[in-house]
Amino acid sequence: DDGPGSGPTGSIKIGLLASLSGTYQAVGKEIRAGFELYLATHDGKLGGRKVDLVVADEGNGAATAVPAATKLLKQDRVVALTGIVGGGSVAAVYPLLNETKVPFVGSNGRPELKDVSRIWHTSYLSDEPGEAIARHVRDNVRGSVYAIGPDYQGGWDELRGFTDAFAAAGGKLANPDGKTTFTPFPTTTNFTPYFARIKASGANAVYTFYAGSSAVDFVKQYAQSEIRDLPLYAAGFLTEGGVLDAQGEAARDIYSVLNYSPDLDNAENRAFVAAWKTRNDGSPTTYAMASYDAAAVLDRAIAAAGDDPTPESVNAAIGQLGQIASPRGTWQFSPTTHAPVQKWYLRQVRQDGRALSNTVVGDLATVGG
Amino acid sequence: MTPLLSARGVTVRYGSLAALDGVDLRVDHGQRHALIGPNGAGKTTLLDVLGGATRADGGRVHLAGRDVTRLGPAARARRGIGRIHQRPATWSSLTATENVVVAALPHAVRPGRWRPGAKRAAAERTAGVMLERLGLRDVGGVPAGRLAHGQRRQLEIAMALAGRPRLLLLDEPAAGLSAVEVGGLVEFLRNLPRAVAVLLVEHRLDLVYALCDRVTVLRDGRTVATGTPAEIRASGPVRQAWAEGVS
Amino acid sequence: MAADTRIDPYLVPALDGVAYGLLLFVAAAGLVLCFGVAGILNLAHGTLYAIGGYTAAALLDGGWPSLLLALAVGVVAATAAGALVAALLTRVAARNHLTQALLTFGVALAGGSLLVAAFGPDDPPVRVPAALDGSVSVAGHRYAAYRLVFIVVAAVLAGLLHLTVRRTRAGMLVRAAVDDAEMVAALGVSPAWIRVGVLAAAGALAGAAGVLGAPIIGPGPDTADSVLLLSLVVVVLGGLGSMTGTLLAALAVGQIQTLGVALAPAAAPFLLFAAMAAVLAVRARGLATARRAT
Amino acid sequence: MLRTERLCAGYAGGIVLHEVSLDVAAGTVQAVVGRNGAGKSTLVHAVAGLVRPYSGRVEVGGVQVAGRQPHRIARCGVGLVPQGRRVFSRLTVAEHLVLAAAPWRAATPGGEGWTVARILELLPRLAARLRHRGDQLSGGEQQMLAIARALLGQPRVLLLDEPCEGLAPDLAARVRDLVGALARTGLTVLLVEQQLPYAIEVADRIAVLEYGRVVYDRPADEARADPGRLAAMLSVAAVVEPPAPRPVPGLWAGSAHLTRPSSTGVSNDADRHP
Amino acid sequence: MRQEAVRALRRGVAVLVLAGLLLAPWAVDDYTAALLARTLALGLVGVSVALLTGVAGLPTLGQTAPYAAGAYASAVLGSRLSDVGVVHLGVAAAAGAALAAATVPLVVSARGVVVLMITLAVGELVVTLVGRWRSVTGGTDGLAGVPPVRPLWGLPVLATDRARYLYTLVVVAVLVAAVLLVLRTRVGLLLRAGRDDEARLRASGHRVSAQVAGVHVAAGAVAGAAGSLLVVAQQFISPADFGFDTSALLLLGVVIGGTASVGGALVGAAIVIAGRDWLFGVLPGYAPLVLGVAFVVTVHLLPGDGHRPPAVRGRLLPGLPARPPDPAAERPAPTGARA
Ligand SMILES: Nc1ncnc2c1ncn2[C@@H]1O[C@H](COP(=O)(O)OP(=O)(O)OP(=O)(O)O)[C@@H](O)[C@H]1O
Ligand SMILES: Nc1ncnc2c1ncn2[C@@H]1O[C@H](COP(=O)(O)OP(=O)(O)OP(=O)(O)O)[C@@H](O)[C@H]1O
Ligand SMILES: [Mg+2]
Ligand SMILES: [Mg+2]
Repeated sequence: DDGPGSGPTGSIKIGLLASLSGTYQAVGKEIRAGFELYLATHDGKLGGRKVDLVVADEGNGAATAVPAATKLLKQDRVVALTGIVGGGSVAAVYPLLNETKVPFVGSNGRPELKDVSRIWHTSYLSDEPGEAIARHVRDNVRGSVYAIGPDYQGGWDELRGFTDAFAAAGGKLANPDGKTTFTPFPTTTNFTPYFARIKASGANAVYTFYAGSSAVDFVKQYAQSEIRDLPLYAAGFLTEGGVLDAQGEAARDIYSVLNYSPDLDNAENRAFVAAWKTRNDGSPTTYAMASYDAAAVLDRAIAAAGDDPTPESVNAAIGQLGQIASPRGTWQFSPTTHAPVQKWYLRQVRQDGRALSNTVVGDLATVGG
Repeated sequence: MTPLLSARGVTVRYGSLAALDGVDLRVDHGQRHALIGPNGAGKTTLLDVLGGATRADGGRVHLAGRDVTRLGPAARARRGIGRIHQRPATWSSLTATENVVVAALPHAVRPGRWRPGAKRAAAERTAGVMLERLGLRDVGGVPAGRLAHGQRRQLEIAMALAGRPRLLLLDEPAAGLSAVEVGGLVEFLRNLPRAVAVLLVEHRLDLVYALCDRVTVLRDGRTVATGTPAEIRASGPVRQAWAEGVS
Repeated sequence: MAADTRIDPYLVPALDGVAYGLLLFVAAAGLVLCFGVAGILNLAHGTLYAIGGYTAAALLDGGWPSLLLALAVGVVAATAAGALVAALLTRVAARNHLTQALLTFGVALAGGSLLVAAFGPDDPPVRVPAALDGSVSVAGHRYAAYRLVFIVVAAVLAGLLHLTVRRTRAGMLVRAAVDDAEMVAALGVSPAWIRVGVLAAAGALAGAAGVLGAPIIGPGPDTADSVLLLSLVVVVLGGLGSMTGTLLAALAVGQIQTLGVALAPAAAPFLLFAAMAAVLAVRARGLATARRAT
Repeated sequence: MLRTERLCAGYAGGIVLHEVSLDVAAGTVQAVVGRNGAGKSTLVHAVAGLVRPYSGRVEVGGVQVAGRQPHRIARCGVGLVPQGRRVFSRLTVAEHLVLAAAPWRAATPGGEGWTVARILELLPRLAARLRHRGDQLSGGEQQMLAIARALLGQPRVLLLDEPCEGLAPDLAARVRDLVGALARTGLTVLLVEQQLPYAIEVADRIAVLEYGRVVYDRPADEARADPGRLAAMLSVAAVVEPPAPRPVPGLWAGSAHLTRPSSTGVSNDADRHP
Repeated sequence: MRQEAVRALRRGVAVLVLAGLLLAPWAVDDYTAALLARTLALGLVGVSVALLTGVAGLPTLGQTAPYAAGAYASAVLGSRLSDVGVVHLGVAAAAGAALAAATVPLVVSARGVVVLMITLAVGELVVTLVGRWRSVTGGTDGLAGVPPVRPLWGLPVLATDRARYLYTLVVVAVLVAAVLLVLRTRVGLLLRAGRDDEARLRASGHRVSAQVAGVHVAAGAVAGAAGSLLVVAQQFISPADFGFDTSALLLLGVVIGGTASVGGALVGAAIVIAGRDWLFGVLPGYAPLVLGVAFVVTVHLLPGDGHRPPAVRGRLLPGLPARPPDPAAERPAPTGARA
């Protein structure tokens, strides 16, 4: 029952590293579920070969990610690695990838790297969401915008993407010194003092990026603060996935930018969402979608890698993929950054039946490359 | 001649309570000086002030003519004050021998050229002698925390002596010692070289009279009387002070 | 006028600092009893709080009866969990603070993952009674109503705790057992039962704090850790065992986290720990030079 | 009332008590003397349950209690004044007194119960220190507090481990008188005492411990009649004459008045007590 | 008699472990060798934690600070100076010692749980600083691609997991032996005495503060050297390597190892860290649960040490001051914590 065109079969080992415990476990579990969903809907095979998926726990970051990755790469000797929630973890695993020459198809975190010849991402670069929405904010907000975000690499990148593009589009930041306000991460759980500063700055809107429990705190406190009437724009993770349930009413009307929304109208997405809902509660997130796509990328690359797929041949095959049809719409790898060139959507939190959900209200820009 | 130790106007206040209230004390070189008084008179507090463990609110302490009022306990110990505490204070996880070695270390003279461990070896020799003299040789290897109460008290005396003091502050050394050990202690203190002065706090007057050549009576933080044992015994006011102190 | 605009932006942070500080006090109250007074280092304290928080998330539906129900269930559950910790802390395990740390840290790790397994990895939503779920106007600023309620709750709790620890026989027994458990036994009271009682009471406090504090420090995978750390800081800064000290420490931490951040946002990441280290070091120096009776 | 039978006990390091058998009748005082490290405190601890006996029996009022938890033994009516005081350093004197009162037990057999008022009358020094914490007391004050703590528990059996250590002479005498008086009201007392003359005076029976064994156990009358034997047993050389049992009125009576600070020369008069 | 038997047994176990460690790289795959190397580095930090916590009685949660200082100094400064391992070690130890020396004023008069909290604060501050000093440390994403070192002048660079492991093993063995030797002199005696009763030590004329400062700096140097080993073993460092959870696990590892025993600390810390890393690999998602249960069980299996608990300077819960300090000093000043 081998697929047509595939040679002698054996199983193939793929390593998946994601946070299954710790701060980011919500994301990690989506990533695992997305990948497993692809396998489940494709007979447990990638490129016609039975997949032996080896899962390891990334934990809270680099300190736990490195040993787990070492195990996948050096003990299990996987042909390709996927997953990884934190950008820091990717950076930490990077030397190992170079040493073992295994390709990595990441589905979330993406740090700045010198050499990406073996690194591929189905997610995005951290500065792209901001870049994609900047023009829209500039056009729709009368007055200045206050930029605020968490104080770590991800936050710096996300906010830099926005502020650079926003300034280039002629927008004006409300921050007193013209620079983004960064809040200690993950220590900040109380944003009230920052809201007081935003109020004092006279801003007309706020742009931000938070994820996980910080996002919940930020949104809930925002809704009870004295700046609750200012429009809130954000990178989509602010209201993505489980955090939206926890935020509840407080999240209503928030605008966000993301490369995906479960209500996108295309065939791949309808199939993906339907399959997702039979196996999981709620709607899929961009994390699950990116991981699903990572599986799709590997599927095609392994199929193209010939009779005896080796890490090298799989890596080479990924570079030749071209257009990829995905629940998010069609995209392709940028030849320089090895991250997607893709379309970004503007979403707003609105009532959808009984629950609130992120509803696509418009297309923004195609970014990447 | 400058006295070995002189304290003037020592005052220690705890809130409204004056544990010591302008106490004067003078101990000459080689003197055996006793400090007696009812419970809570301030004897231990005075030893604390002299040893540097407690900083006085007023008054000055001179050791061999030098003002040591502002020095801490370690510095005073290095200048020759040895101390045993009312509650035996030893290092419970160290063996008896090690206790004495540690106490001897700051004062151990290392012989000639530096060799690794020479100082410790010197301290160990001192310790051996001290334990032998106090009859603790058998328990030399027992951790101090496992010694019986009286043994610990004797151990502390050995520790104090290992520090080559010029002045020994003894806070109730005989409390908890059995009759034999008390006998040994008396013998021991009698044979102590005259280079060592002793300030002895004790409730057992028999010991005081047997050992000391001068007695100071303290009550409610004040000195009531100072004199030879004979004078003190003969004194009416002192008797009164004593009796009232307890009723 | 000019002065007004200079002070105005800091008004809400200052008020918030008070409410936040009081929340910290409520969260730390159980640990004050446990570690500050009874000398039992319970690193599972945050987990007990999280139990209360998850109970609130599961039971609260926006009405007052559900608040009472959640409070009752949360307190009972956390008390039971506290008693469980006490059962594990046998005489062997409780022999010193470091073994206590080892054991209770283990309980915290295991309990944390069990909670996540039961309630999922996401932060669950918490619905407070509608009357409190809004903001009120304070000196011309909007401020979350629920946080104001905390001022009352914390004041009552502080008073009660102080009375219990200082004035009741139980409180004295607990303090005595820290000094010398054997002598407490010689008075005819079992130190083991004191330990159970203290941990159960601390559990009850943590559970109540978890339910009531859920709208502010909500349940989630991180809650246990952050509550534990903040509580430890507050308890140690408060001088271990003094209720007034702890309350002041909690308020100070609250102000640092709000007013301090508003005044010096650039220093925010360092503010907290730098201040704590400095204060503790200065105070330790003070203690070292304080007199001691030998 | 209090009986030990072939009691063996010790610490992780080894056996300290070897088959110690003592029988203390109700309303009597049993003194235990012996050199330092002989095992006196270990005996007291073994009876109180603070040291778990290896074998043998401990009976309190006919009930075998060896191996029970210390708080259960305490509830059988055993009160303890431990060596080294062991007062609670963070509790005030007043709090000690509140804690020590045993609400579950009726008054001592025979006598009216101990109340805080009675205690403060007996030990007036404590009354002046009610608000002081345990670690702020002088050694003697702590000792008084330890005695008070034990008495307030309304014990039927009282274990006294060197109760007079650190007490000024006349207070020590009062405590000894008290021990005798207590026994007359029916209390059973196990008294560890280093100063042989005192032990002989107050006890009904005297036992000598040596290396953890009872080597002598006779009525005190016999010891009084022949103090030499006992002294020899303890190998007490007559270095120091036994002190007077109590300060006789007029102890320091005399005419010499002392100035302060007087500077009469150093006298080497090693004269003794009358 | 029994003690001698126990001692002989312990010596036998130590020899076996050492032999096992020496032969390990030929018996296991690269993954395990890499894991072992990393673990040994952390075990060395555990030794420095034990030095402070068990031997000197100053429980610490902040040894990750000199560890981080050593690691970054080795990776940034050392790499510029030379590619020789011992140079890196020297630089790292100096950096660790310097950082510890800088924090001596904070620690020297504190005891018990206050030390725990101060060191925790120091650790957190250092991690925060490292995370923000992007130009030097690479920020929160860490420093990747640290060039490999050669152990000594003239030797080849360490290119394989096995070579890196053996280098780590040799360095750890030498340093631990040095620590053990020093502890057998009077230094060890004084440290143990200080743990039991500091006031008595002062009354005997010892300068306790200098002693505390000395051991703090020495422990900093050991942790710094371990930092250099981490760089070699892992070729990557990030602030996450030095977080609070690392400190906590190290402390717990040291407790498991017997607090005051240096060898025990090495083994305990190594077991805990290796156990965690291994569990994350084999039981994804359940590692904390298993680890937690293991801790609970361990406590009950730890050998009891008789009647007296091992002392921590002034106990974790320090005694109250004899006289209540004046209210101004009592008032806690503002501070904060990580959430
Ligand atoms: N830290 C303290 N705080 C408050 N009061 C204290 C403190 N230390 C001692 N005192 C009080 O000071 C007085 C003197 O105490 P001190 O210990 O000097 O007495 P003492 O003469 O040694 O008595 P004893 O013979 O009973 O040992 C006592 O009443 C005691 O309660
Ligand atoms: N905790 C302990 N662990 C081990 N051995 C101990 C312990 N306590 C006491 N010992 C040993 O038990 C023996 C008897 O001690 P114990 O305290 O009963 O003597 P004692 O007769 O009360 O002496 P003292 O008159 O000095 O108080 C001593 O040799 C002592 O070293
Ligand atoms: Mg005294
Ligand atoms: Mg004894």
